[in-house]
Amino acid sequence: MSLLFDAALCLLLVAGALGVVTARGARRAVLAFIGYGLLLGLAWVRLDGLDVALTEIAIGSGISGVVLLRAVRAVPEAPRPGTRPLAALLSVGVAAALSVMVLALPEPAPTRAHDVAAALPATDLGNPVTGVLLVFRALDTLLEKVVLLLALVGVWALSRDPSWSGRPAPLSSEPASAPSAFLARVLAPVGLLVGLYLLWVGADAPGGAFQSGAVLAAMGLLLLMGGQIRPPRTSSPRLRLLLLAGPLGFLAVGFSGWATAGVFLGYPPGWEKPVIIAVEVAITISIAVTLCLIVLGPPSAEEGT
Amino acid sequence: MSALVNAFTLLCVAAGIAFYAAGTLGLVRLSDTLSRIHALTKADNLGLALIVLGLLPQAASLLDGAKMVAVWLLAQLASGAVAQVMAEAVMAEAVMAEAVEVGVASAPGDGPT
Amino acid sequence: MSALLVLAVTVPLLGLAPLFLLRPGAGARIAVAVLGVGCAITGAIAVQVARTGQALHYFVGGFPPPLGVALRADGFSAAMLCMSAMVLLLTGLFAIAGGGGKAPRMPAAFFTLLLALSSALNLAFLAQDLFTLYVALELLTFAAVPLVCLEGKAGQLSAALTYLLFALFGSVLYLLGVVLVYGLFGTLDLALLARRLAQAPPSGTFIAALALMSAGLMAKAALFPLHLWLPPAHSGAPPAASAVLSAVVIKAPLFLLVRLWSDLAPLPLAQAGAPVLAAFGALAILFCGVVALAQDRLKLLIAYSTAAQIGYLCLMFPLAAAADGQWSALAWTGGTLHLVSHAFSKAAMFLAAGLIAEAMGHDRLSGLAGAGRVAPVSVAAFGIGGLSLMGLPPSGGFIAKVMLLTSAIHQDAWWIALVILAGGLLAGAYVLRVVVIALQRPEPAEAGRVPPARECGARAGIALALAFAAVLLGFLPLAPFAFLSIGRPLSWTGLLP
Amino acid sequence: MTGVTLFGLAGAILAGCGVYGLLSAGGGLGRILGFNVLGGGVFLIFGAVARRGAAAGFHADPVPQALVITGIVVAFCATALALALLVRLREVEAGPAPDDGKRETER
Repeated sequence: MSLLFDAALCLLLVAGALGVVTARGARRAVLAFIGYGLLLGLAWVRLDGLDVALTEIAIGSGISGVVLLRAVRAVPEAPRPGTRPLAALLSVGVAAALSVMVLALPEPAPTRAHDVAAALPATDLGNPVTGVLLVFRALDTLLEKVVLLLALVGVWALSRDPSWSGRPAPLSSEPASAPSAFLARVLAPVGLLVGLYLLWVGADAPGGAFQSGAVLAAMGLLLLMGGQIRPPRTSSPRLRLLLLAGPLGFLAVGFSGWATAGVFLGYPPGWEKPVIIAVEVAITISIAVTLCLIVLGPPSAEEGT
Repeated sequence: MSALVNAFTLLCVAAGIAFYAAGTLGLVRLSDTLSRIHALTKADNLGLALIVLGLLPQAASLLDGAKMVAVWLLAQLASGAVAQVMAEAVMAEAVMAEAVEVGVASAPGDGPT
Repeated sequence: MSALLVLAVTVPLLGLAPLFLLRPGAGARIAVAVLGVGCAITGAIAVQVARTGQALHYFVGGFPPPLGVALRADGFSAAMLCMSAMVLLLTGLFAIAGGGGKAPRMPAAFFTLLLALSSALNLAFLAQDLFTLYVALELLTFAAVPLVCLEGKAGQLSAALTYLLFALFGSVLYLLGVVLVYGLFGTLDLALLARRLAQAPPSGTFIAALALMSAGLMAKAALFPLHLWLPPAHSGAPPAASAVLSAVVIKAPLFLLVRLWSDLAPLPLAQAGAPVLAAFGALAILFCGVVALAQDRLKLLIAYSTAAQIGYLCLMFPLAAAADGQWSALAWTGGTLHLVSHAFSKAAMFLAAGLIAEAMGHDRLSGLAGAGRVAPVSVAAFGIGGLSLMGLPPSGGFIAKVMLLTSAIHQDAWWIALVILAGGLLAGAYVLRVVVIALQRPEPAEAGRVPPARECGARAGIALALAFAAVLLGFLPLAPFAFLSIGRPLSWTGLLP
Repeated sequence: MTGVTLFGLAGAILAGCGVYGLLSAGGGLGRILGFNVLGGGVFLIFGAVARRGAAAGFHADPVPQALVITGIVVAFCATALALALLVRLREVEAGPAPDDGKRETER
């Protein structure tokens, strides 16, 4: 029964992917892609990757979808050339070769689960994925925060010269329509609560900084669309502190590890969980603000307006 | 007792799926955007309500049941408001198209659809 | 456990805070100071490696692989670290001396990206984990792409977009390889993987994974068939950005290519794959060399020259993988020395070209006559940097090419020897073409058109310093091999000389 | 055949679809979407690898799952930057306003 469900899901996924790459018109392709992302999230649920499923749906489908839809409005649709037989042949070859490799993966499968299970109790965390992200492979996570920040700098660097330190264009028309303002006022507090819950629960159950940051960013976007808040000035020191809180806060904890645990990115013995949650709070704030600003795009209003 | 509950669940969920199918059919077959939104929101809201109702007796705990009801409420709120926003956009575009036709306004480069 | 390795990666990131929070001018000065500290850190790493004669390592968070991530510096890494830190510091000084250009975002955005580059490069040279290396490569891409389009012109934007798409395609291929490796072995640590691979002949899936990772790295390094993005991106960027992009950014994927084929692949596999890589390299040298000769824009010429010079490293693979005692060792030293000397000479040439273009008002070769009078120091820096490209003594490039050539001849790899010679001739032709034009007397009719702009002495001095660094490498005794082989697996090079 | 293998194979096919999208796209947007489809396929293969590694009381090997989360965020950053470049490129190409900032008019 569940195999049947999995098979149907896989077929839908492939159909969705084909829809994205063969859609006529960019808008259709983007809509198909959002659907594809949601299906991918379901696949991750079936693969027992709830943390990944949440991330995929929130970031891979949700926020990516918003960015894509905004881009479709600004970019004229390029006509898709007809089917390319050579490209199709090559793609079938790639799929076939990868399938063979997937089927040839060794049995029993190698795994790090035992190592994680052995090391996790010392961190006092219940969610192994959070353990890997924030303790065992914290360096990757720390640098990935920098990647996020750099993407924002890259987007900001695309502004016109006079607007370099101005505000991004607002998301809402002036004034915002009544339904979107209503939605923002009612849904945003609920979403805030959900985001904070995801962050809090992430230490022991699926959830965590990324998922929470994405939900909070979505609420920020909702408030912007509903005209409840204005896009901030990119030169605002407070905004910049929020952006730096995650990467530099994480880095500071990493350095303090030398004093408290004798090693970079080590956590003080006995205080692992509170410190980890503090780091998660800092990076969640930065993720939320950065994601929001990436969606808003380069600053466009001139200084002083 | 449990057989009765299961039958209730099956019935409700099946009915919910039928509503979803009808809504999707409307999305595919209806021609203008406003009727599509109408079909989709109406049918999907009812479909989700029936599925949640059907699954409520199966919930392992009161909290799980409350979560499902919360999901339903949030979906109601979001789909209702989003339908309004989309309908407004459609109307605005229609007004704009009319204006362009009589030569009052120039067409925007990138109007919403 | 050496904390220096962690500092090399993290200290540049600390410089981001002043750039975000202070006025751009002050932030930029602090950023250059941070780059200076980075130079000191990498220097200390090199000294420690040389003194102990052993690789340094660090387990981040105190978790050794396979659970955690290891950083490791051997002689090869240390050489690359020092090279990139010096080039970044000197380009940073160059940018400060130039006042940051016209665009208001130039000082702030430029130095943010430069610091991120520093961190990303150091991580790429140090990380031992295939996925951490992926993060390093992404960090590098996200820092490098905006550098291309800082001035926001249409040509730069389209070059940046092409660069980004190529780089992303490379990332996905690399990541696919990483996924397959994890599926096979359940670990991503280079040393552990090498140990596992030594136990049994590699499976087809592993060979495919290695090929995928190599193809991804080739796309990021702009190796021959995947080089199309490089010339527009590197020639369109502002001079300081071009210099770092051409000199150091593409060196990280090349370095990793060497790591994969020397540290990871078992010897028989490396020997089988090396000729393929060398063939790409040979095509790059010949094809891009000829195209460079046909360019009319100075910066495009230098960019095509970069695409050509990358090929020399690839010629090293079959020579070094042959396990032919000292001749392989010689090729290995030559290839590495070439990476380092090319970085210095190319940075010098791009900075000099920027100054020449600034003084003359354009960079069309046909109108550069008289540049030697307007910007004598810059033209000198260009010419001296060019020595290394041509492989003329005295220069690091000369020593490197002689080493490769000697190794090729002793191993009877005649085609490689011929490619090295032909590449030298091509480089000689395109560098001399520029120098000869620049030293010509401006034609009387054009004399009035040569603008009176003066070259900036401080910036020209920096370009000259980089060119001299490339030359000085030529005076190194044959000691580098001993340093470069510290901490390397001996399987590749067979016996040490 | 188990469900896990099925998802692995689906990942392989999705990767193939992504390659087709990259090769056959008419413009930058199509290539960006193709890259994302390809990335989704690669991640799904990693998901199958993770699920196969279920042990020690975990339903799946947590290490690949954590790596995929990092990967998704990086892929999002790449998408956003590429789209911003694309949009700005169109603006510069279409707009008569000079891009060197001498006289700008905001819409």
